[in-house]
Amino acid sequence: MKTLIRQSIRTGITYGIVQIFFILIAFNTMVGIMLAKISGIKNPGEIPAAKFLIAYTILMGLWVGISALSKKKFLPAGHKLLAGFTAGLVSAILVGLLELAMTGILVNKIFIRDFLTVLSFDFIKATLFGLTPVLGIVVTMGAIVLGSLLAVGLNIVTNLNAVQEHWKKDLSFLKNLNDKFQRMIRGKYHLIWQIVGISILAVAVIFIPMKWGSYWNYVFGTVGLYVILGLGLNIIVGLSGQLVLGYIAFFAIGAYTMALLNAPEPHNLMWGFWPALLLGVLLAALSGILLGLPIMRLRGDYLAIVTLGFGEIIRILLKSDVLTDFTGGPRGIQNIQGPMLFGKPFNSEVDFVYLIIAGVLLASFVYNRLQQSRTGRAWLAIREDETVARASGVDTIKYKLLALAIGAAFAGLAGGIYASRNQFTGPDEHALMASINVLSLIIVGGMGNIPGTILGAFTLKGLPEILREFANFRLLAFGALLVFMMLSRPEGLIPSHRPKYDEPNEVSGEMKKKEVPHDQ
Amino acid sequence: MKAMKFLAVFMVLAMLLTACGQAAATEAPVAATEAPVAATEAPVAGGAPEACADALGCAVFEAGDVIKIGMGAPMTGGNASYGIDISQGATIAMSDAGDIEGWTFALDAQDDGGTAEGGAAVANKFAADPAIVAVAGHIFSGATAAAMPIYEKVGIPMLSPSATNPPLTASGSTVFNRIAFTDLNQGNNAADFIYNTLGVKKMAVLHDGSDYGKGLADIVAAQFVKDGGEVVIEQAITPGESDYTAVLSTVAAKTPDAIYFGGYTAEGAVLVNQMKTTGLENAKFFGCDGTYGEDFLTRTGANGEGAYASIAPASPDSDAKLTFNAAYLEKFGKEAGSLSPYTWAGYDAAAALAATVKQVAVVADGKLYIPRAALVAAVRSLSNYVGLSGTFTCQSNGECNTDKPQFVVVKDGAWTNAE
Amino acid sequence: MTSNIIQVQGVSKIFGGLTAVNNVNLDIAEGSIYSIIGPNGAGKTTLFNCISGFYIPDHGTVLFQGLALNGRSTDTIASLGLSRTYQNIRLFSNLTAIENVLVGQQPRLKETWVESILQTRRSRKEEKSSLVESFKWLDFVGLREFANSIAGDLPYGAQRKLEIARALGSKPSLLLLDEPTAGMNPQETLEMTALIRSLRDKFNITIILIEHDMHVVMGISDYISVLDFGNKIAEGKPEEIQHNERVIEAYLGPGGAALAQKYRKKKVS
Amino acid sequence: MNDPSSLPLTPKGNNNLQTNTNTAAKKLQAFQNSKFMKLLRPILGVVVSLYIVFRLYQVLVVHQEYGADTWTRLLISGLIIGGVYSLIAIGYTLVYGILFMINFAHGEVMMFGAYAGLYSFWAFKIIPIAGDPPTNFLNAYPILAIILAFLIGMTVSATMGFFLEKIAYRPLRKAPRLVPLISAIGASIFLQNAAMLLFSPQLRDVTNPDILRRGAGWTIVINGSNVILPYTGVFTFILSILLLVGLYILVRKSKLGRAMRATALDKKTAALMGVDVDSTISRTFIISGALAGAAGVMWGIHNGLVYYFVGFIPGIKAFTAAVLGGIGNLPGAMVGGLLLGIVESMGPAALGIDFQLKDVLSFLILIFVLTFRPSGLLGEVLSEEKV
Repeated sequence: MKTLIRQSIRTGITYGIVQIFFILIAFNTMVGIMLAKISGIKNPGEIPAAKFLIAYTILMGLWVGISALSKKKFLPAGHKLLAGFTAGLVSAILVGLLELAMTGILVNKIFIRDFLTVLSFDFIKATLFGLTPVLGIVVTMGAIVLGSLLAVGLNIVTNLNAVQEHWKKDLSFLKNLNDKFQRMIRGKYHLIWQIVGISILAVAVIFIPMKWGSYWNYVFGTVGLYVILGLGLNIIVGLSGQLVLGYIAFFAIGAYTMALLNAPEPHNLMWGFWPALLLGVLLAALSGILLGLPIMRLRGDYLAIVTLGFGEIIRILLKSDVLTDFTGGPRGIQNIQGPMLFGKPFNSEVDFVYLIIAGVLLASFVYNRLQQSRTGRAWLAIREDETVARASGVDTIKYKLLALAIGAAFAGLAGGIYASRNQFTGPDEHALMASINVLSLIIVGGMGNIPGTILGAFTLKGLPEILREFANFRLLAFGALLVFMMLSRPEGLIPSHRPKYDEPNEVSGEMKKKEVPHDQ
Repeated sequence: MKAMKFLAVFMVLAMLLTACGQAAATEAPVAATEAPVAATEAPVAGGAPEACADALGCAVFEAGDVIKIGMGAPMTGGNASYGIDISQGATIAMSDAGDIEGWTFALDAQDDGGTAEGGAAVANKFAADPAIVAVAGHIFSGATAAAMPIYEKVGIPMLSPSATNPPLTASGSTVFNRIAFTDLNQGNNAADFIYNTLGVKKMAVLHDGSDYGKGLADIVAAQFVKDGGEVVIEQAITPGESDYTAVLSTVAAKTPDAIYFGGYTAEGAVLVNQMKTTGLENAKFFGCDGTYGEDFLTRTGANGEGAYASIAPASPDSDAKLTFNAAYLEKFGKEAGSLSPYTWAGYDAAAALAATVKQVAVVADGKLYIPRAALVAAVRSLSNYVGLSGTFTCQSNGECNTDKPQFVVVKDGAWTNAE
Repeated sequence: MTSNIIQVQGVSKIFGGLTAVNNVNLDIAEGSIYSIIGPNGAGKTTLFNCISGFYIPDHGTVLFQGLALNGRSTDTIASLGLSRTYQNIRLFSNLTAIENVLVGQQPRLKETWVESILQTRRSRKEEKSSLVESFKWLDFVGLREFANSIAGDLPYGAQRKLEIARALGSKPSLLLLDEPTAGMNPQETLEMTALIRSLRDKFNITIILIEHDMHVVMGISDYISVLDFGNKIAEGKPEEIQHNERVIEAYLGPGGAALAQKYRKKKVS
Repeated sequence: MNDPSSLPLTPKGNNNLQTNTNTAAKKLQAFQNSKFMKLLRPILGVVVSLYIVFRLYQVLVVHQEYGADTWTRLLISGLIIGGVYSLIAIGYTLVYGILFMINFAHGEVMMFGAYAGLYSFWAFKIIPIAGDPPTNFLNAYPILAIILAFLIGMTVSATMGFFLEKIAYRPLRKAPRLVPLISAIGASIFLQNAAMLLFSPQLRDVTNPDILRRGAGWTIVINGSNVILPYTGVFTFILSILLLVGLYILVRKSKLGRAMRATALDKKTAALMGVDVDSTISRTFIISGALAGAAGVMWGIHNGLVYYFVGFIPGIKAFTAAVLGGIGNLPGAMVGGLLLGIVESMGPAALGIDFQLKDVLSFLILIFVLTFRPSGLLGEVLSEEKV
């Protein structure tokens, strides 16, 4: 009983603080505006109508209630009520105190915005629903408590936790779906299923890009490029276990090769898309090896920081005065030509989506083959224990360089396509955050496997686009989600599996592979 | 075999994304739900004016719809202050713009992070939104370069307050215009002014490595040498830092009479302050329109005395500007110009676009038609538009702010005319 | 068996001030089981590391089949046909058992990464054969049913055996086993002993063994060297070693010899 | 055991023969390979050092661009910035030494400290003190004000450090090493944007008390021109040194320090020996947070510019410094920080290259150092087997 109350008080305090934070960053008005838009008001203006703000407050209360009751499936209704109510009340009191302070600011006309920028008088008035301060505070607290009670009600009728727990527990429906699919295509009729699957896929791949507008084509394309990057980095980090933080440098090399060889400024060489792409890939691979040679002895985070440095060096050099005449300096390079295919221009958004899909298929194919081969096993051995791998006859230096080179080549490919798609590339495209994005996506998705990488790319590059409506709360939400994902699924959205080997019978050496779960 | 696995997931996720797509589309206040998409693509039948009878067609607004002016700006990340500030300025312009027989204006500011990737994403989003008639932006040159071709296709005119990268107007785009102060004539005039009027013979040139700052600095250096002066040292600093004593010390060793800085107030102010501690007490500091503003004064205080800047010729404190400043402070709790030097330009870009839209808009049987082709042309032929940050007349290449700059100096803690 | 498969000639290894291995000479006949014993910290494992190339000896040389190993990288040495196991088990613990053995075969495979991508006829053939072989090795150490379980999750004894299987993957002609029966119960120890013996008998692999369990050592080894404080204090056939005063003293401390005499008498009577 | 004849081994004799033949080529190749790797580093070293010597000769002897006064100025600014770097670097090193994770959000913790300092100064400025002429708290009791500002800043950052660990890292102790890193990155992004939304993206100026006026300082005359030794700089430098020394003593002598070292060595054993690992770790975060906070306040006092992005670059630099000196090694972090600061300020001048490239220079130095000493200048102090 006591512990229950103590817990719910703690929850109340936590969420009270969260709500205070939300108000201080004007999150409430932003949500209010979104609610207004959803309810069909076309131009809600800067500050939404009071009813939407009240709705927001109730939602907050609901949240408090739900989280107060989470992991408390089997409580008697009375206790649930108690817990929810206490939590709600506590957070309501905290918010109330904040609003009291805000009232003070409002009444004494103190100009606080130098310190907390959102606290304009209008905003304070709006937060108090345009009512008299006292009434406003009362309504707020009432709304929060009401919300929490609502949560209790919900919890008692529908066993909310069950849903919530399940939902939180995993997105494994994806994995299940995937497994079902596996069984389907491994099963008796696998050939038929494969034909069906491939044809469906082909149809989808060909027609979807035509259906949806240029915007989603662009987003889809970006995601595709990041899938390629992700696979490349997966070879380096996921398979051979070298933590590289400056990965985007190889991307930059690909992009700039494309730009320099294929734009009127600064050199007007105009090699055409395909040779430039090829050269970009090769140069990227080469630079991977050159970076690798001196730092082969480094491990773990030493490697990380050195590669991070490498990335920054490339970026700074690209924009520096020293190379301005060669790389266009901070201005970057414009009007990069698109590809030609059979003498026809091949550079509409849709075409690029096809191009990128092709790139993704190629990358996945290569990744897949390598992963299952002797090479892949050598990499895994190095990741697991470099010394022993070496002592078991793995030429570690060769394989580590190989991993760097191939991973870099993937990045070069993506970079080339990227540059010619945007018809522009500049030094600030290739800042540290980009590298970090790629690393995040392979880990969020689940390191070392292709579906994971794809899902990760969708999450990390698609999500910000979907979060656009959040205006400049976007990255805030993004950061929070990143942490949340790591906490809820440390092994990634789709965990890796080790392939299962059957002994090939001498007659028909067809070796089958199934999946066995594997704790990373 | 294995291949099937990822292909499958790939496909499933593609589907999911489309779903998200629709979700976002319905959630967003995209006019697609109101205005028939077809109307924007092809000439519409019925009451549509013949102005719509071309490939680009018209943007059509039902009663109660909002005319949207887009803006692509960095709202997050290291440069967010520019995006947020300029969009805030533009927001005020929208409320000042009034309405066309009941149809009001609204600003749709989207985060492009200042990068090409973001710029293209935002441009595609705007291109897909029939309610967007024009774009006040983009803010950074990289984003702008990637966005231009996309707007070109759908006939959305741009009017950028701050994308100063010279090649942008050289690429022959019909939709791109800017009221940003042209580097070329600002730089040349500044150099002449320093050499002739101030009589400086030895000058050091610094810039912040951005396309704007570097572009300007290079021009100034070249012209100054042409005039017969000596550029003793040209150095780039790393923006975003706040200790430049090292670079200033090396500059001091060359004993220049003046320092020209191409860049923004953030670094400019630090330089001015640290000049005093690095043996450059007696050298003049000469900034550009990027270092002009109230903020420079507050940040440099006494050190700022005698610092020069070159600005677009607008009477520094016209009544309009004063009212704007008041409105800005009231609405956003900051002095106008304290976040970036482009507040006023942001206002001007949005206001000018709104005004142009008013010119071309046609009302027919309860609907508002905005012919896109006409709008593009109208923006390009903008002339003698008097704004807060200058008077704009667009050249055929889209440069709209080409007048001779005006030079100001800090005297007794205030910007005063230097001529 | 006269030809010496490996000759350790005056090898010394010095860490800072401490001389871990001091001027040790070993001549090991091919196809023999050779044990190195000694109290803890006598430098046995250090000697192993010098032989297998983990350490570069400060003095002296190691000749393997007449080839000087000094300064060769460990992977080269492994590919020469000299493989080892570790005192504290070091498997690739996130990989399956079969994969561990497959990695062990690395030095004998010729498939390049390009072939891996294209999966040429040759690479498929090689992949298949190496897989067949790996399964046979797992069979040999009796881990067939664990083939597809994660190495880290195997029981202790199984992990030791798996390590040997991995070492055998490269068809070694010399195998260094570092305390193979450490921490095993008598039953497991017997199995392991049998395993080691059959390695030599069936496949003529020369085995060098570090071991503390005297029953095992005396049971299977043809020849024994005793290290103490980095010096080789004795070598010879098991029975010689059993009666060697210095050895007993090394183990039981000064006066130990007398003790041991008494002890034996008691046992007799 | 199954029938040996089926086993894939050739009988005695041609066994070794075969191994010899099929490995001969490989042997040779691998041998050269290792030779090449052995040679690579010395060659690199010689080339680089030759180049450096050549440039130095060019600048110092041939051109003689800068006089002693300039060098002094450069040295001063280098030391000051280096002091701040070391202070932040210590924070990284402490956390790294215990959890083996890069606390990517450390720079943001510092940023919040800077804001705290800024705001407390402003607040003090507002508080009026009667007198003639009427002044304000900030200038009436500057010492007290500064102390208070530091206390506030350090408290804020320490609290942030504490909650950061509790929320974002503790649940991930057992997770693979990269997971906490990503969580940290997420936290960093979140904190940056939170600051931007709370305090607006505006760049703020710290108003120092008059005794610490920026730009004021002791004047030394070196060959004719006077070099100013700014008060703020001296203050910053001395204070950071004091803090570092204090921390060193804490870790070496105190009970907590022993607990920290034990935890760093081996968490399980430490727990068995009665060390409360969790509380030790959160205390470590509190300490590193507090140091970051102090660094933040100093940053404000000396450089005078505070905004939501201010923590990012120093964060990266400081981590570089920590690695440079040898991760987990307190003196190492300090040496690394100072070295980095000096390289940044003097390096470009000494080698006669553009100041824009100073980061390139410092990263090159890092790569160079790590190529020869893979565990940093003073070597790392990590005992647990890195997972």
